Amino acid sequence: MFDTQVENAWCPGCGNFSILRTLKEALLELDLKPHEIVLVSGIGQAAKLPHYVNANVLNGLHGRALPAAAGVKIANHRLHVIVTSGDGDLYGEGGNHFIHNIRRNIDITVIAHDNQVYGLTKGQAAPTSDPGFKTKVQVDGVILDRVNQLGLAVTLGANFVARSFTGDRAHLKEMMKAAISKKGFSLLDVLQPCISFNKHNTFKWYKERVYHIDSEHDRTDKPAAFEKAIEWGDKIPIGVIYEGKRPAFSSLLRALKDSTLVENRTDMNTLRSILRNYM
Amino acid sequence: MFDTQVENAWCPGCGNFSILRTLKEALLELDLKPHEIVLVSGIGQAAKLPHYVNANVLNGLHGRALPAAAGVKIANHRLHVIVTSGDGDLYGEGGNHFIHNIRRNIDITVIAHDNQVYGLTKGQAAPTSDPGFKTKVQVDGVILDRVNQLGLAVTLGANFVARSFTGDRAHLKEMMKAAISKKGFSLLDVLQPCISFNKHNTFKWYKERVYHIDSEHDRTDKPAAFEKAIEWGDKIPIGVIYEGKRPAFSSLLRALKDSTLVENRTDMNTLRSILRNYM
Amino acid sequence: MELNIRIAGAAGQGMQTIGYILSKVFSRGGHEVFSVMDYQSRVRGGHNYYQIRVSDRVITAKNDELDMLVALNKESIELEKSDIKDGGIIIYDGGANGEISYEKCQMCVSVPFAKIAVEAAGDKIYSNTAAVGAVLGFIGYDLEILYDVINKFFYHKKGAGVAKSNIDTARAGAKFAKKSDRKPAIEEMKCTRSEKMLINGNEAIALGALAAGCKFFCSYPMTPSTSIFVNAAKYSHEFNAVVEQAEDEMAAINMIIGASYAGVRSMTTTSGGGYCLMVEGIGFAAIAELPVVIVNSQRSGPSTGLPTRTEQGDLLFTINASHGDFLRVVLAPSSPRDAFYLTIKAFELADKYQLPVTILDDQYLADTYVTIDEFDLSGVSIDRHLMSDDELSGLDEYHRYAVTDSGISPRALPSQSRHVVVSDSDEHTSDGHLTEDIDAAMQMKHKRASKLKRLDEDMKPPDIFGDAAAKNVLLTWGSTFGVAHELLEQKKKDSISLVNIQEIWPLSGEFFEDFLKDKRCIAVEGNQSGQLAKLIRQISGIKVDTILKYDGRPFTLNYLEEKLKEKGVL
Amino acid sequence: MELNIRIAGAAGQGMQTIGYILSKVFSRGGHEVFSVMDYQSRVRGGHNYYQIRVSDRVITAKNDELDMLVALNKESIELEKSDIKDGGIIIYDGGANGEISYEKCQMCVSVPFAKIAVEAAGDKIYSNTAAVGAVLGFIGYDLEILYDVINKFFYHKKGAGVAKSNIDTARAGAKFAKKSDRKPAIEEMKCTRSEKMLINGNEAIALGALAAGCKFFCSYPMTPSTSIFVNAAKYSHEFNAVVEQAEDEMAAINMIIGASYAGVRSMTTTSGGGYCLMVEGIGFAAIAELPVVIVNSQRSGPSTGLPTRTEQGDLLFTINASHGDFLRVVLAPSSPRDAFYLTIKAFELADKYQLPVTILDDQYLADTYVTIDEFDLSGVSIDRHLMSDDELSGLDEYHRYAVTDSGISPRALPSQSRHVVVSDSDEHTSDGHLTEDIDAAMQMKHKRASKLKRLDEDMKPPDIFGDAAAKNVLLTWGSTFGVAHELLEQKKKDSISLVNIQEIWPLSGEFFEDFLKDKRCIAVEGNQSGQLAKLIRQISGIKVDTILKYDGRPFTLNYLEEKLKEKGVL
Ligand SMILES: Cc1ncc(C[n+]2csc(CCOP(=O)(O)OP(=O)(O)O)c2C)c(N)n1
Ligand SMILES: Cc1ncc(C[n+]2csc(CCOP(=O)(O)OP(=O)(O)O)c2C)c(N)n1
Ligand code: SF4
Ligand code: SF4
Ligand SMILES: [Mg+2]
Ligand SMILES: [Mg+2]
Repeated sequence: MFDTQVENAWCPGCGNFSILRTLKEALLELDLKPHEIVLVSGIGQAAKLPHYVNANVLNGLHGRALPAAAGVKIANHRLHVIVTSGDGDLYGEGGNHFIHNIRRNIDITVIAHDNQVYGLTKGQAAPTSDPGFKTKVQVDGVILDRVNQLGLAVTLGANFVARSFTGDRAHLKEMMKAAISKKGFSLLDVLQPCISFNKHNTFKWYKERVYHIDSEHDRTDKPAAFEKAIEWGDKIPIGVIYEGKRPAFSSLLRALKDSTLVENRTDMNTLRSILRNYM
Repeated sequence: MFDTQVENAWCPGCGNFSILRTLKEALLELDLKPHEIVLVSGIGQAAKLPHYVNANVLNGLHGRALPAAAGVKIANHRLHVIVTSGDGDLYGEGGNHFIHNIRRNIDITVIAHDNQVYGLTKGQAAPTSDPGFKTKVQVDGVILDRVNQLGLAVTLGANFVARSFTGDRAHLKEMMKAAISKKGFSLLDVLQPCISFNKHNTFKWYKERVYHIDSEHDRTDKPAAFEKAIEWGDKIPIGVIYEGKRPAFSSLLRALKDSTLVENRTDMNTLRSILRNYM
Repeated sequence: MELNIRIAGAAGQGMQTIGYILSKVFSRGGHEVFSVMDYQSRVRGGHNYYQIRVSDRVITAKNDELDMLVALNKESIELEKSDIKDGGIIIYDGGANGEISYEKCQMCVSVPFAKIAVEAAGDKIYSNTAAVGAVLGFIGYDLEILYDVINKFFYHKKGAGVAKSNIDTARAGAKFAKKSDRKPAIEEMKCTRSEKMLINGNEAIALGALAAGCKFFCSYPMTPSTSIFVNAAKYSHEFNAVVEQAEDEMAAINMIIGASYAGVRSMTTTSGGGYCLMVEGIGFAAIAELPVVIVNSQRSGPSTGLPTRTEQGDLLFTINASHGDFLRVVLAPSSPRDAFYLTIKAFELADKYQLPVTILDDQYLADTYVTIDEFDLSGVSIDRHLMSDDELSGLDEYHRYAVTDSGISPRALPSQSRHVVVSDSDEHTSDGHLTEDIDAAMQMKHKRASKLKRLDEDMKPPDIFGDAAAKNVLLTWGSTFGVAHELLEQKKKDSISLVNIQEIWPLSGEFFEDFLKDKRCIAVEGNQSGQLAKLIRQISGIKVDTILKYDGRPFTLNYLEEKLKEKGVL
Repeated sequence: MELNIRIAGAAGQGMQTIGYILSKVFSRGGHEVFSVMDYQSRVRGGHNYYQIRVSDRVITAKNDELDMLVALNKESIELEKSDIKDGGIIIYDGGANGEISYEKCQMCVSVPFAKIAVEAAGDKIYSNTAAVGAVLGFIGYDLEILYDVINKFFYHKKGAGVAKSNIDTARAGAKFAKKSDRKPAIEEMKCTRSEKMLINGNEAIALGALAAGCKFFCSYPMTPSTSIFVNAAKYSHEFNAVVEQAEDEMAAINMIIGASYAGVRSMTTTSGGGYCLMVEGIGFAAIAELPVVIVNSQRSGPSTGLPTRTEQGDLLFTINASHGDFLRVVLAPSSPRDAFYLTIKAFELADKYQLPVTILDDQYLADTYVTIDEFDLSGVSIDRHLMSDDELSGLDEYHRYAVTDSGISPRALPSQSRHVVVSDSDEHTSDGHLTEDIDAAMQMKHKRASKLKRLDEDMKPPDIFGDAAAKNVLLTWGSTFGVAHELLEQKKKDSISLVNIQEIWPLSGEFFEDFLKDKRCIAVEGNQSGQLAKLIRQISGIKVDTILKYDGRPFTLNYLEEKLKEKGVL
């Protein structure tokens, strides 16, 4: 149902394929229909994903996937809006929208393809790159700290904050389904090896480090979630880090109480009576 | 030494005056000279502050104080670079630079005039506004969560994260001196009543809530700092929330090892030898 | 009959309130009103004024020859008195400082605003209302209208108590004037009761957008555009509209693009600096063929410049903003009335041609209150130019960017049917997917450009005033029209005609090549480089002289007259 | 003698490496080289090519008539064969699929690239090197040059082992060709040893910036500008420069503005979409009079468009970008050589006139390798146009924006002396503090604009080629010059002259009014709307016809010739 004929432009062996396949399966298992979904992205390798799924697509500008997605959701909050884009796109160029849409708690699901590198532009550091990572721009290695996007999302109280890995498709699917099902802002950061430009954080590198967060972890406790979120190194937790229960943005908007915004009609008599105030 | 003749355009009674006066005292007590300091700001009421101090000034664009300041510091890391700007400027329009300059750990001091409102544009919500806050734009009250800038700064590991209050000038001065003295990125968020547009978070409102963080608090412990950073409500902690010790950005830049960038000279013979590679 | 009043003082003295109330009173009394705000970029203090021109015939410009100065503080007298006409009047609160005199004036009268306020309502914050009462008392205007206006104004905002205090104070102010032995010699002002509207440019734009069915307003605050956003918020309940403050301007433009994609008419409002940040989004809307309406409320640049002042400095920027070539529409209303209808048209053109439309507003138009007839809504209807459900259900395949003769592809919305809608900022095939194929890319470039043909027919050509054969032609665009028009009406010179352009881009050169040929052409515009003159030469080859003003203040009748004389045209 | 080789295949097949190596070999062998890249927006797969034109006379354009196609995969033969000349050659790896034949060709020869590579170096990743060896073997080029080039190229990057494997493979490829019974009939290529440079536009810009003393490069990656940034990083140690990747383009422009304020020559590099986001910063640099240099590497728009393709679509945008009127400089180099010198000039003008300078690069210029003489550094000197410490120490008061006759205010740096330096994006008084005063504001507006007078004298006027009296004039700007120039050199028609503009803004109309009058004028440019034609009409009134190309690919000699014939000019 979600397959398309569009030619895929990713490198053979890229972790993105796993995200693509898993997403289609998750959508199917969630019993969603192509026309009920809007896939939104920015620009980058990851951002091409929407083109490879049979669904509504809004492939916008680098860094601006989130505001575009927010606009879609506000206009028609019955649509399932899923952002699937790169780590540079979401946390670099798009960092301000990341912060403020979590505050807004807009009801969208964000799947971040976290390859810790800028793929499409051929291998510069991403905000997620590990310190020391050398590139043609970062010739002496990265000296900035990692952005810690999960920590940010916990701090700001996203309703769903999780990490997964392309090498664990069962886990990835489970996370996708949970993220999409959760109301409010959901962030799923997916460790995704880039075989062409990230020779440091390879499949093997991730594979050796990831572990499933155990059931002890209290995902509703912010400080506990914070500690889990900042774990990174020899052990990298995957699973749900935090779950909140703030009401989704659209449920707080008065104008959307009775219908979607796209269905609202304008009554000229309302305008006529308002014009009286100007007399 | 730091006084000027420039006419002040703030509302009489505004909390900004306390920041201005205290900053001048702090600079004096730190024994800094006007020409050694650059005050950088964006646009807003707070952002006018640099004009009222006799020092070097770069008053730039709304939201862009941090990159401008970072550029100044990179060019001449012997300068003391202090950003003094509004909460909208720094955390709203400028949110992306806030995140990434903390990652960069650029050695500047940021004094955020946190009045929880957009002053200069006459009273819309700021990212720091409390939910429920009504304005002419937020007619039904703010429905976004507060940005929690201190939590963000702790998560990202700013070297110095503190809060103060214009109503406690001794504390404010102490914090300013500590922030300016600390290497790396320092954030000092100052609760600053806006008497014209914020009738909710008034001087009294703050006065009743603020308390000094006690000496028990381990400011070097990130999770502890996180818990302190997210405290907000009936009790609002002021004082140092977090201190880190990441090396400052300029200390990691190879080109700045021996001199400042502005002093570096270009040798045409270097170029000549490089041109050989193209033959 | 004409009366030109300037109320001057510091920010925070309530000038805007009393200026508005006075304007409303005159308007309700059957007079034509033209009221301009002049303010600094600060919340309290400084020097600001509100100027109200009242007349019994249509007026469309500012005039700097004052009949009356109402000074709310001492500084204002010094700063403003040079603009007072011979035989003018100064009303002020002399307080302890005693009386002043000014040779040119027929009278300088001290009215104890504060004292009246304290006596009448117990608080000197009502001083400004005392001033209003006094002004109307001196000129003998119908005070019942004043009380009615005050009541309506304060009742809703602040409740009955505040309304009453204001009325009491106004009454006391008027009484003081009536009892005064000083009687100004001014032309009599006959009051009727009028049902005209008093409205400014930004109110008109907000109402136009609401009338056009705009349901999503998403902006980041920026003077002088903010009042459009505020006015939209004011009526958001009545219209079930969502008004959301974005975190920055990139967010604002991309949010409305997203909402437009999903089918909602959407608008963002900003000023130059914010428009800069939206420029990338405008290109996105263009290539994805998503209708959006953007208001750029111009202010004095470059950069932060004079942030509360007017300028028409963004014309060439707006027409050329964003990389690459693409079709866009730019509309520049010349009055609050035009602003209302052009805003409706902006949404219509955006939907019909699936492209971004920018409305070029400016601080002068934004804040200027004028008297106009009630808007005629009979011609207003909303056509979304969308495919019907029936049309869609009959389709096997839907291609969002299907190539058609008109260049316009039938538009469906996501979830409207089982067909998916694919939109992209990359160059794409007709089904919306990104492509590297030369032919597909060229087809899209040509498809989008080909819309110009039909669009050109929908663009209203420039308006001509006066004798088309006149050897001198003044050219105006946007808000500067009013001053040129009024001056020419006054002067009635056969040798000068006026061409005004509101639907300014795309603009065809043919008309100008014809009309301007062998004439003396002068663009009257509020910028430093003569942008309209440049544009006209670009499209027609015709060289256009300029009369420019770029000190952040609007053209006045006197200024334009003087400049035309210098040019030997008047 | 001329040889036109296209190497085609998928991304990831190392085409860029072998294309570069071949180009370098020819260049070192004393031939003129002109090499163009054509690539898709992906990292692996797709269809891409590298085209190398070799000649014994100066060449400055792409030519689509191929002498030789080197096909790295099967698809490439199908996609490219139509461009092969009669009597051309195809070299490919037939592998198991066996031989092909193509009627037009003198020979289609299968060379087992992969097999050769595996045999010679044990890995088929060296296939592309086998192809290089074979090509040079077939045409009988000096192979020692090849081994030397390979050695230099790989030794530093990948070490001695990889260098040796490549040389072994190249040798085996060449041997295969020499032993083949198929001998192509091509003109003999005499090798000398040349000391010319092989360089592309973006390398030249990076080197130009370093030569000019630029010490701070701050960018956000964006094709096709990224290679400037990468080249700056490559030499950052040698020059003690800071190369910092910004979090976004607003950061990049504001960081270089900050660094410029503190006294460092600084540059940012981007392409259209990123330039959009810098537009607000450009206005800030203008009003604060802070010198910055921005490279806008144009690519095919609007919006994301065709992100790896060339276009000259940003001319009018760049000239008019940002709100309000202000002075700026725009330079558009026509070749890598010019790119180097113009980049140096960009920094000189920026410092001298204290304003933002944009260099308009494009993907074609950025990625095209050409043979040129070594840069002459004798004329290069760095003048920062700053006040000396002595001048400053003598001053009582320092005003950053002091009003002078030239409009240029003496510039001091923060901490250079005891004087403080105040810079502001608001309109300001001469000491840099924000002001609401009309006179002060007007003074600053006039001061900044008055710099134009001197600046105009520093701008090099357009270059004229051919007979100035010719009745047909071609007009080019930036990267399109080369093709027009080479074609006219070839055709030697007295009736056509060529005017090329590199220093494109500010541009005075006088020259054009004079020179173009009563001539047939045709702008040859790589965009959809004829932006240079519009600009020339805007400044001179002269109507200019156009020959346009906007399919993302550069002009070729054949294409231009055909279009000129259609116009009846050739
Ligand atoms: C405004 C703007 N700046 C820069 C670019 C160039 N650009 C395209 S994709 C990209 C980064 C890609 O990295 P990421 O988002 O991590 O995606 P990936 O390719 O790694 O999946 C950049 C910098 C752009 N298209 N637009
Ligand atoms: C790009 C841009 N967008 C918007 C504005 C308008 N603007 C000026 S100041 C301001 C907000 C001021 O709020 P804050 O930063 O909190 O400072 P305050 O006035 O409260 O001290 C805004 C939105 C601007 N100048 N530039
Ligand atoms: S460059 Fe990296 S992220 Fe992009 S497709 Fe190739 S492997 Fe995947
Ligand atoms: S508006 Fe508020 S923040 Fe601004 S000066 Fe007045 S009181 Fe202070
Ligand atoms: Mg990435
Ligand atoms: Mg604020």
